[in-house]
Amino acid sequence: MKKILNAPEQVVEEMMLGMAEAHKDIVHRVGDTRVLARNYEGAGKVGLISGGGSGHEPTHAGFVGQGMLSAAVFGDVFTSPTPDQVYEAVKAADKGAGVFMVIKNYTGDVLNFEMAKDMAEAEGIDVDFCITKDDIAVEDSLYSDGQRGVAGTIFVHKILGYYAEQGASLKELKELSEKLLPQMKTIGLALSPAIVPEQGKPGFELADDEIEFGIGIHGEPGYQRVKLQPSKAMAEEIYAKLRKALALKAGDDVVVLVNGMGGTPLMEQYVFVNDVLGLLKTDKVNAVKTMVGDYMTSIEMAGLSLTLMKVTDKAWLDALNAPVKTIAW
Amino acid sequence: MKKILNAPEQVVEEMMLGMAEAHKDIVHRVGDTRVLARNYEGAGKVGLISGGGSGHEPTHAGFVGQGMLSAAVFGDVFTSPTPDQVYEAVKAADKGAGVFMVIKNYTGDVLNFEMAKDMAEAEGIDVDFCITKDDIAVEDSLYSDGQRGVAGTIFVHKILGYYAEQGASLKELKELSEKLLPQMKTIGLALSPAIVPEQGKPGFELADDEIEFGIGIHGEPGYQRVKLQPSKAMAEEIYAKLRKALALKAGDDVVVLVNGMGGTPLMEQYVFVNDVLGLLKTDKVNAVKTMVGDYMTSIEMAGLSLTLMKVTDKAWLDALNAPVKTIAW
Amino acid sequence: MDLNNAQQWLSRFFDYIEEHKAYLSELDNPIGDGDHGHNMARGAKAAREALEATPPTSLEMMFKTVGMSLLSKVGGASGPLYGSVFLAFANQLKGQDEIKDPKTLFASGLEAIVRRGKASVGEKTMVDVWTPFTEKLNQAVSSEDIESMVLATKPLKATKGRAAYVGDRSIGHIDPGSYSSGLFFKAFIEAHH
Amino acid sequence: MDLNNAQQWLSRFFDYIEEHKAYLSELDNPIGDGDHGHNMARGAKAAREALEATPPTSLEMMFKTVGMSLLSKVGGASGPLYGSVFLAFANQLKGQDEIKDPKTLFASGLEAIVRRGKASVGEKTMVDVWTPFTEKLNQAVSSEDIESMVLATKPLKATKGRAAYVGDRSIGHIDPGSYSSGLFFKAFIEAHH
Ligand SMILES: Nc1ncnc2c1ncn2[C@@H]1O[C@H](COP(=O)(O)OP(=O)(O)O)[C@@H](O)[C@H]1O
Ligand SMILES: Nc1ncnc2c1ncn2[C@@H]1O[C@H](COP(=O)(O)OP(=O)(O)O)[C@@H](O)[C@H]1O
Ligand SMILES: [Mg+2]
Ligand SMILES: [Mg+2]
Ligand SMILES: [Mg+2]
Ligand SMILES: [Mg+2]
Repeated sequence: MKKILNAPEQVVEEMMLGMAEAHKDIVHRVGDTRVLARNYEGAGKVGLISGGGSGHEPTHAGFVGQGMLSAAVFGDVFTSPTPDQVYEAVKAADKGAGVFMVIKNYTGDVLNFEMAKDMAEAEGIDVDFCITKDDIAVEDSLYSDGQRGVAGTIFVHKILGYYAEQGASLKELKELSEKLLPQMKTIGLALSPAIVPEQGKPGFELADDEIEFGIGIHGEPGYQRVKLQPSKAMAEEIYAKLRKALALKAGDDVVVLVNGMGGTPLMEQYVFVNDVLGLLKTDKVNAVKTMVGDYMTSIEMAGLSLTLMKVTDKAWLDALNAPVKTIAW
Repeated sequence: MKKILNAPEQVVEEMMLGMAEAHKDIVHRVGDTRVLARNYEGAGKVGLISGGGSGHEPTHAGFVGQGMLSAAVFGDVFTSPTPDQVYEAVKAADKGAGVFMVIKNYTGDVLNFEMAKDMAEAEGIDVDFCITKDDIAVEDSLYSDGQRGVAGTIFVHKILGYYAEQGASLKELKELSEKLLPQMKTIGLALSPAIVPEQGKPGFELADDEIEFGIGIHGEPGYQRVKLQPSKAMAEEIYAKLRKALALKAGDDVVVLVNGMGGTPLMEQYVFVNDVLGLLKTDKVNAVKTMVGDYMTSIEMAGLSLTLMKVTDKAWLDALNAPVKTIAW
Repeated sequence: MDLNNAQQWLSRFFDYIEEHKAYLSELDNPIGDGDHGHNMARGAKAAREALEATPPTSLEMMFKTVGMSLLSKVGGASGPLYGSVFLAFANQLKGQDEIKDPKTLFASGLEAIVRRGKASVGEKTMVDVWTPFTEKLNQAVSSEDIESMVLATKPLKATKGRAAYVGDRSIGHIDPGSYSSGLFFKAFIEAHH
Repeated sequence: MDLNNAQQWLSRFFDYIEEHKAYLSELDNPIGDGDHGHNMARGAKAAREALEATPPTSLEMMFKTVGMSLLSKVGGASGPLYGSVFLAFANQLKGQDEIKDPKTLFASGLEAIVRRGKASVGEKTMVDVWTPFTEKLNQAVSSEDIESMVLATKPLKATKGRAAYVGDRSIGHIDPGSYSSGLFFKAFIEAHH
């Protein structure tokens, strides 16, 4: 394992310290917890928090700040945070109007965030949550556990964050999330695996000429291994599935997110987005906003994901475009 | 070679198309040239351009927009752009007040940009330029060719861009650049090499337990190969050289840039910046602004660089913090 | 089984976890994310330290201390699940200085797991060993019995937890959480007799 | 040497470049960025196409066409350097239908290289072959002479161009631009006699 670090078991702690110190104009660490909270007070507004295992930087802490998340919790690498730490984030985010939690659909995250909710409610803090499941790699799976929360989650952070800043209530955020979540779908692909520092070896293996479609942001297996193929073929494979899942038709407006997994340079991400935007043009689907870059990574995994969000309510686009003060949006 | 692309010789073209289409709210391609120019007109203001070989994304096109660069030229991967293309950028950037070129110190870049200057002046466009040489890996070399322009260059883009937007003249920008350039120093390190698509194989080799200090953004050899060591030791090695070169003392203000080379995840960059900020604290040097992320990459090379800029004029900090409308700042 | 005895049970369990740390994570590799051993070991270490810091004076206190340590240190899916088990045990044993009825005790743990995880039998989770073990508790249970319960998770297809992602490919692998639960049971019967 | 002859010279040079494309890039690897062959080949291809598109009717026109193609297609350091050489040649040969004085011609090329690149003899650049070759031009120059001029760049330490970055480690490697220049000279003497 070749990484820039001091001790594998110290990585999350030191990364947090680095983030807090480097961006002290935007965020601060809450005591000695695993929580980074925004400096912006947001008095009287609903607090919006998220979090999960580390290794997806800039997610989640990169999206903490005015107009987006109130706080983010860091779990160990690829391991969900513990209930007591999530509870710390809830307390930090609570400004009297309750706290809304954005949870990515992993059993561990769901269980730990739910326990934190129990703790918070026992202390009289109103808490509600939504669970993102934008990854459709495991298609029409009968069991909800099959669908993971991945890159689309940052749209939820941004749009809910905008409305929370506008003073939306816990109930309103919950309702909005129910409209929003079904409109975003994602599929990823990997060229090479990530290495969890404490494990020191790759989580999976791929031959030199192999790629895998549908792989998750923790290296969860995807739906198909194929020989390395041109960017355009990869774009077609993924786009076809997303289009079907969103029932896209000519005239629809979509937001496009090409998300780098950590080890794939922008050069490749832009070649890929060029192919994606070409396919959308052919179908007369309008890319009303396009984002390219590393937003929800899998440490140093090489690969990317494509997220399409159908804009069924124009206001969502304004919410996405509204300025924020965060590290990474 | 495992990359997301269609044809190695098409990478730059398709990447440009992808950038222009994805970010059409900010930039546009100039005809069928290798130039991306900002949509913002900036009438009557000095045009600021830069460019060089591709493979350093988001540099340079990511910094084109109001308040920063007027246009950027794309060379082939790791090969400087040709004079005719640089000349196209000059023409696109010229709004009547002349054009200032920020050139990174590589013989190829210098020769090609100088030829473009001759062409432009023949057409009656005033052109001046500065040459960035912030890389001190090749220390106190007698020959200027030894010092390369690397990540510090983005500070030049940002600060000159701010003053150009404020209406500074060609002469004023030149003078400012002469004050600015000596105050920024950079050293990089690499863990693994980049692969130029058209070459299909790594530009250099490093053993599994080896890193190299002082390596350039085209894989130019550095000054020392050592066994993999803790982040803190890497930070100490580089910081000591930068401190000496800038003659830093207690009370000095510096801007810190930890720049990822493309293949190194933010996790490692933040662990590293935590060590750097610790060293600055010990020396009572104030980090008045800290940036962390992939700004000037070397395709998928794993590694990073540390840039320190001594803030000898407080106005520079305001210039750095002024809002811009670009893809990547 | 008194406090003293129960402490032997837990320290035996923690020993087993540390011994099998690597193996548990290995089991988690093909069908999960390869961290179950590390997660459990982190929890065992924390629980041990907590018990040393404030030696428990009652069964309730002991299980509560361990439950809180696991909750705050393990994370993942197994953290809240094992944590809830121990908190349920603490509840069950309020004011008692002996474990008189193991079956009811383990039933309360199983009930907690199901309340949290919403898994039913056959979904390839620890529920698939907790259920048969609890049922069999009115008679003597041998470590062979436990091993076969754990092995019985091998042919199952996972529909809960991370293993659900691999779908059919989860078939043919032992469920790591069931294996660690097996160690918990094994430590119990050994401490018991 | 008339237009016809000069065209043979250049197409021979372009042939050599394509044949040695891989080798030139290899030479560029240890002391540069491994692209000299690719750069030159790209230029040769472009120049050929330009010459076919508009067949030159004069030496001036031919060298100008080639110079512009190299300038717009090669990039790197060698692009403007070779480009300037051909533009200088075009200048020299204005209105002439024959190359009467090769020495003056190559001197004008060398002069252009130095004006652009500001390198002096001994800095391990193409200047180190252009200088001796031009000097020797009043007598007959053999391909052996040229080879030894190219080889003579091997012991030099680079202080200009990319090779300067490796400092002492540039010693012991042939300079790629000098090698490609050697091919240019070789093609000349072969087309000449
Ligand atoms: N919904 C659930 N109900 C019961 N047990 C579960 C559930 N989901 C997962 N588990 C158990 O948790 C184990 C995995 O734990 P662990 O690897 O530590 O957490 P994670 O899966 O978050 O990495 C599985 O082997 C399974 O026995
Ligand atoms: N300042 C200079 N003067 C003359 N020739 C030079 C100079 N710098 C570089 N060269 C020549 O250019 C060659 C390298 O060309 P090339 O590899 O195509 O460009 P780059 O170095 O930009 O990749 C060197 O071998 C050297 O002969
Ligand atoms: Mg896990
Ligand atoms: Mg080059
Ligand atoms: Mg696991
Ligand atoms: Mg070269």
